[in-house]
Amino acid sequence: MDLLPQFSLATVVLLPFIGALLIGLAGRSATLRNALCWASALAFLLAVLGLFTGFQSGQVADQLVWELMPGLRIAFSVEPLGMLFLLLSSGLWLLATPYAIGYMQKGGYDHLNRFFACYAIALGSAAGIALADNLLTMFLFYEILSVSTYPLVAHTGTAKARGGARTYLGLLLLTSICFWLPAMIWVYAATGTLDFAAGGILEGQVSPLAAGAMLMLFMFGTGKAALMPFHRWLPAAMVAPTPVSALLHAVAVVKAGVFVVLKLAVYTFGLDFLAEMALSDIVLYTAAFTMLTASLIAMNQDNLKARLAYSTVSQLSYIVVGAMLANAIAATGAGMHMLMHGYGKIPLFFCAGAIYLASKKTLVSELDGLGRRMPVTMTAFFLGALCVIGIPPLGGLWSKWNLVSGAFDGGYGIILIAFLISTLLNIAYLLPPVLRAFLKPLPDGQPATVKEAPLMCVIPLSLTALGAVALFFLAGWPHALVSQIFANGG
Amino acid sequence: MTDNGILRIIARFLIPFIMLFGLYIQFHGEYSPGGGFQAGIVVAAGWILFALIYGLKAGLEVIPEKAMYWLAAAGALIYALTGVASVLLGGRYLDFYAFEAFFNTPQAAQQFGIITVEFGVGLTVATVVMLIYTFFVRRKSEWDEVMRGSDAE
Amino acid sequence: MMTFLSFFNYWVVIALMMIGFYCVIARGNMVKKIMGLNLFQTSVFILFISAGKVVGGSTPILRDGVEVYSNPLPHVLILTAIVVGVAITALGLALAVRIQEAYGSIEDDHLGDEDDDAELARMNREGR
Amino acid sequence: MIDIGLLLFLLVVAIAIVKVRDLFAAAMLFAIYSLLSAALFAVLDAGDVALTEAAVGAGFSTILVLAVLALARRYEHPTGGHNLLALFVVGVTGAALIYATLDLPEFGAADNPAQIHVGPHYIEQSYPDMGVPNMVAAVLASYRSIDTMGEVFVIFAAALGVYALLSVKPRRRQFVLPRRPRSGKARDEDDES
Amino acid sequence: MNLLEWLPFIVLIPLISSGIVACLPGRFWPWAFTLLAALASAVIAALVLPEAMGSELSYPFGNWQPPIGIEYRVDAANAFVALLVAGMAALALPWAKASVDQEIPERQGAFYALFLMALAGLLGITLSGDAFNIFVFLEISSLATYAIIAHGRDRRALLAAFRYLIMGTVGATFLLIGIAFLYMMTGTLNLADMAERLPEVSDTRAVRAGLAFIIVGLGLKLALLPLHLWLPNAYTYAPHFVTVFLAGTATKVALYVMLRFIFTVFSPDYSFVVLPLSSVLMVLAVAGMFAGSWVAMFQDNIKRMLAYSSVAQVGYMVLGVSLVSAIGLTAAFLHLFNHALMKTALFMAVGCLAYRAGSLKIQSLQGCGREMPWTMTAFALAGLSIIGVPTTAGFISKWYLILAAVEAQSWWLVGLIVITSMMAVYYIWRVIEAAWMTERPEGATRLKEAPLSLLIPTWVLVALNFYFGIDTRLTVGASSAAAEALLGVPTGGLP
Repeated sequence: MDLLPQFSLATVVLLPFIGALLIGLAGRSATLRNALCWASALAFLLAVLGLFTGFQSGQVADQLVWELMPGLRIAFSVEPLGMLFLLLSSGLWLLATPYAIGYMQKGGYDHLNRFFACYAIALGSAAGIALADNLLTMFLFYEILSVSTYPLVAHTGTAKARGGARTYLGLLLLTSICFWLPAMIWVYAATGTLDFAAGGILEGQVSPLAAGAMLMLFMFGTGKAALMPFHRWLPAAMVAPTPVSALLHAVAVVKAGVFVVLKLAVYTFGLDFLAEMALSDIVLYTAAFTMLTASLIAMNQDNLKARLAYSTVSQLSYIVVGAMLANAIAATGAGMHMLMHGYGKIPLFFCAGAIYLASKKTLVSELDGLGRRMPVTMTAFFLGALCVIGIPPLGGLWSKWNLVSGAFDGGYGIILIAFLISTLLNIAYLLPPVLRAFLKPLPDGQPATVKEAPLMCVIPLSLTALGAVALFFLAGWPHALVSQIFANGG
Repeated sequence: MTDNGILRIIARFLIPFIMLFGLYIQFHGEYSPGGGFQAGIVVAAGWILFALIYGLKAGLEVIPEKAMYWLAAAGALIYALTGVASVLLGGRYLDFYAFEAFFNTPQAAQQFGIITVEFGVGLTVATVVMLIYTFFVRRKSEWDEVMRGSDAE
Repeated sequence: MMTFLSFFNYWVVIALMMIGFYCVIARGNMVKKIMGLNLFQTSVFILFISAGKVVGGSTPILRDGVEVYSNPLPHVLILTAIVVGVAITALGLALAVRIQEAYGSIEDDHLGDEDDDAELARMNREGR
Repeated sequence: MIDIGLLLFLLVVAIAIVKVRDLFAAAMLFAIYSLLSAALFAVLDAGDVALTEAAVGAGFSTILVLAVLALARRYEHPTGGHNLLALFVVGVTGAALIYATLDLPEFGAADNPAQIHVGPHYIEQSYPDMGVPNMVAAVLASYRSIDTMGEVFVIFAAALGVYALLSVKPRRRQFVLPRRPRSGKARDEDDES
Repeated sequence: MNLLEWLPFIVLIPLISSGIVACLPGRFWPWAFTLLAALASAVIAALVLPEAMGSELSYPFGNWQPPIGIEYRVDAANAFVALLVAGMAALALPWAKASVDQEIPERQGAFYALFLMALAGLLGITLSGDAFNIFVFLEISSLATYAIIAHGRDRRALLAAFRYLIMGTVGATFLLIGIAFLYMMTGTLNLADMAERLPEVSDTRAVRAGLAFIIVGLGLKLALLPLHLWLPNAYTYAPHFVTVFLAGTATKVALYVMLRFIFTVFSPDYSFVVLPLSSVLMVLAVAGMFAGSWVAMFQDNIKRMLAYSSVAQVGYMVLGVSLVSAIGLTAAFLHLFNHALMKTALFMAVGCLAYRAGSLKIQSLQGCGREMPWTMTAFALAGLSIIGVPTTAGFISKWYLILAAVEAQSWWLVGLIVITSMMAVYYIWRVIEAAWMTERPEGATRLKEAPLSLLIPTWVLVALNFYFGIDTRLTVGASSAAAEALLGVPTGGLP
């Protein structure tokens, strides 16, 4: 235990930024850059693990970095949800590093310093969101995350990439500035504080109607949670190189979005207050609608990455639904689903990238017979798909289980049905690629030269898929972690 | 116009009187209408008349362009530095009572101040008017030169 | 109460101002614009000076036997304002001269609208 | 009264200035306008102002306009019809002004606010304060000296501005739209300021 | 000597120096002397500001007590604005050297002298407590400004200067008409004296019209829609240094004088209750915010784009005023200060670009981000400030503005503010995308990074944007003190 470094919270957040700076200055040496990427990811993971041990023993102190104005602080603190999010993103960053290096070098991309520096900044901002002690800090890092991922999405610089990136940044900034920011200022005007507190800060300070309006502003303002109709950025962002789609659009960015939703629900509104609010149902049903509609759209996407993107939209809504159900079980399920979906979705994207690298194929309909050529990749894909669907023995089961029982407890029959249908739809759009790859023969006239992608890609994707399996057995600890929030009377 | 003998003769008589009149307005401004500004214009008018009749070149020989420029600045500075002097003597800016030490009565100090700044005004106005006149009128001849030059090209 | 004479005075001055103002905004010729500006300003000066007039008063220069003087303050202000006006006229006309040279016209209709940015920039660069 | 006649005369001249298309004539009319307003100033007891207006308006400004006309077209382009927007703006402004005059103090009354506050102080105190009979000079150069200093700097600024604009040597090629320079040499010379 | 005796020298140092600078030969001395003068002025202004917080200083010129003589009357509001103006000049001048040497190789003495007069005029307007003195200094600064705008290399600079001259003089004449009415009704020109004597006559048509004329006159200088027509061209074609300086200062001073008339000379009760000034200003402000941002989105020339953005930002400030609350006014002052920081930084970055690239069309700047990384990074960071990203100065002013709108329960204003912010995102992002996300067009000349003498001041300004976005004690403190000074009541501990 003592071997792990014990940094202050701000230092943990700062680490990736320092890494980004060094990577940006690395110059033309690819070796140096790669080493720095590894070092930052590793250092970050160690710092997070150190934080985790400190957190478990209750030794981590809140940290005030700066007070802008009275009541407006840049400050950090750690709580279970944030810890979970940190563990998820730091762990997957390390796993994604070899994949990204391999992919970007093999794919012959330029401007890699900028790429990896922005990559690290994005992770750092995710950490900032995870550890934010108040809405302002969260908003700050949320915006840094949006802006820093823009160069990643637009990386190739083609007209298509720029168009996608414009949609991406435009929607994220639009929602955050037009909805989130006014809502935040409203909260400040009403309560004089922006701090997160167990049980929420709004109860008794504003009328339920005003609170409902705030909730709508916040929920639709969190564009990263991809609630319809503000989900368009996620498919648009698929023009990015796959490592970006994998790490950011399966993990860091979207998880930041739903993390914000969860955190707001638990720490700003408070679940009890949320349950009283009539308007929260609107968000709840919008999320349920998003869940189903996105699944339906996903079924009709032939492009593999687009299908995965819509799948993400759908899965994110599970978490929003979990938050809006406003009870402890569902919220726990939502927290766990962040982790489970992360581990389930990242191998899927890794695989999509590996397939593209190895065979230049991007469409589901082209995958026929590929399972025999790329058995490892397709197996990993299968496991990831099962995890996302929620079939044992994969981690996804537990989070969905909690979500469903939360809906049952809350007496939301419609939501229960929606979960059921959605799961069926999950099967319907995630399994066909696997079935095609393994059961159909290679089409005639195709050269049989397709082989597995480079090891740098295959190893990470196998590891993440195995992680998804492992989480089935280890689901106890995330559950215990998230439950802590509600254990002490929250 | 420069060839007109009668004009030359009239001007020769007139210009000194105009100048005298200008000086009168300048230094008699406390007692009758007039002051630095009007005096400046009148003096400049005398010069302009001279330049009209004897040509701008001759006018600029009397007082070169550079001198006008510097005197214009000098006039403004005389005004401003009078104020600074009053501060250095312990008064407020442009408080002419501060000069009382050099004079018998406070009124005399005020009059000294007024005359000094009015002189600054007169100097600046006269030279500025001449300067602006010079530029506007010379522009025409410069322009003609350019047109001729490019025709020859 | 105001008498007719008062109104007449003020209203004619206003009419003068508006003629000048119209000349500024409606005329395209730059020299005419400047003349309009002068008309406008001079009329405002008349308004100011009327404010200082006392009926039966005389020029504010102390003399024996004169009891009532007009208010000297507006006179001072307008002296300054006239100088400001002539400064603006001089600068405006200088600009007009340069515009005449650069465009061959001082009719401010759509001058400069079809200037080619890139071309001008290139020439500036080469001129350096 | 003389100023009724003067005012009407001013009105006529002003309209003529706007109407006349010959700029040379307009300049002459403008000189007349200045002289007339100088006369009006004199009637209104403002001797210093009258002197200045005559010297500046009828003298200096006219010379400058004539100098410009030596370089530019003498006749104004005809403007098509009336400018409705301009008429509207002018109408609104004029209406606002007339609205304001309804409450203005009586012209020339000795008990106007302007005549009973501050003003009398200058009339009464300027001689005791500084022994200068010309109150205008006293106010100009001492009571409100900083204004006058500002005025000097304004005229100095105008001189600097004119100097900066007109000491640049004129160039032939500026007439044409600078699309295609004729020769390399001309191009070099075209660069200015 | 005590500090009060130094007070007028904030204005006098630049003014007197202009006379000297005009006669200095060469390229180095005029600049160096100007820099010294601006620095000295800024230092005095900085010393005066703490003194003026919460108390009024009065400096009578010639020791003639007001209302007989002219006084400079300084409280927190104008001390703040004076410090801003003098400080911006002092910060812009180190940047000026290289840029001016390139654009105006000759007659720099006259140029810098005119610049100093423009500066002194702005400072004089700010500090003066006399209505006519305000007019005189307004004309000094305007006249000098027209002249320095005309120094631009593009021939359209002449047209822009001429049009500005016409509109500016009309505005000044309107101001003069307003002053004439107020003088005729009160018999005084001193603002404080006027404020005392106005209530007796305030219910007259002449006074109402007087205020209206003053506001229209100043609105022209302020570039409040629809009186903004002079601004875009003037900013676009002026020499870059002139734009840098004007963008940060000129409109701000006009706004301050307007506030002085609305709040001090007339009381807010009069201006906003008797006259419908609040709604008029609000409509104009909103229209300005929208129209400015909207047009900025479609500009090809970066400088012109920023100029239209300035029109929009003036709208934000006036919006803060029109809410007639302590927070609103604080927001207006905050934005006045912060906008000066961000626009100066942006125009400096653009000036760096122009120094190398010549053309400022977005199309011709494609891919310049990789060739001039420091310049474009500065531009991007300053752009973030204008968008209002947290930890930038722009965020703080936007925060207060929205807070004021929320406090006034004007939800539609909140909506408008955020929508125009999005428009800012769009126009800033267009440049950033062109700079980094596109390749340099075929055959385009390679651009070198701008020289350090331009980059360092630019980055200082960018750093200030972030500094004042993080440490808000000075700006918020001074702004709320300024708002207090204008409202004449303690604002009761702003949140």
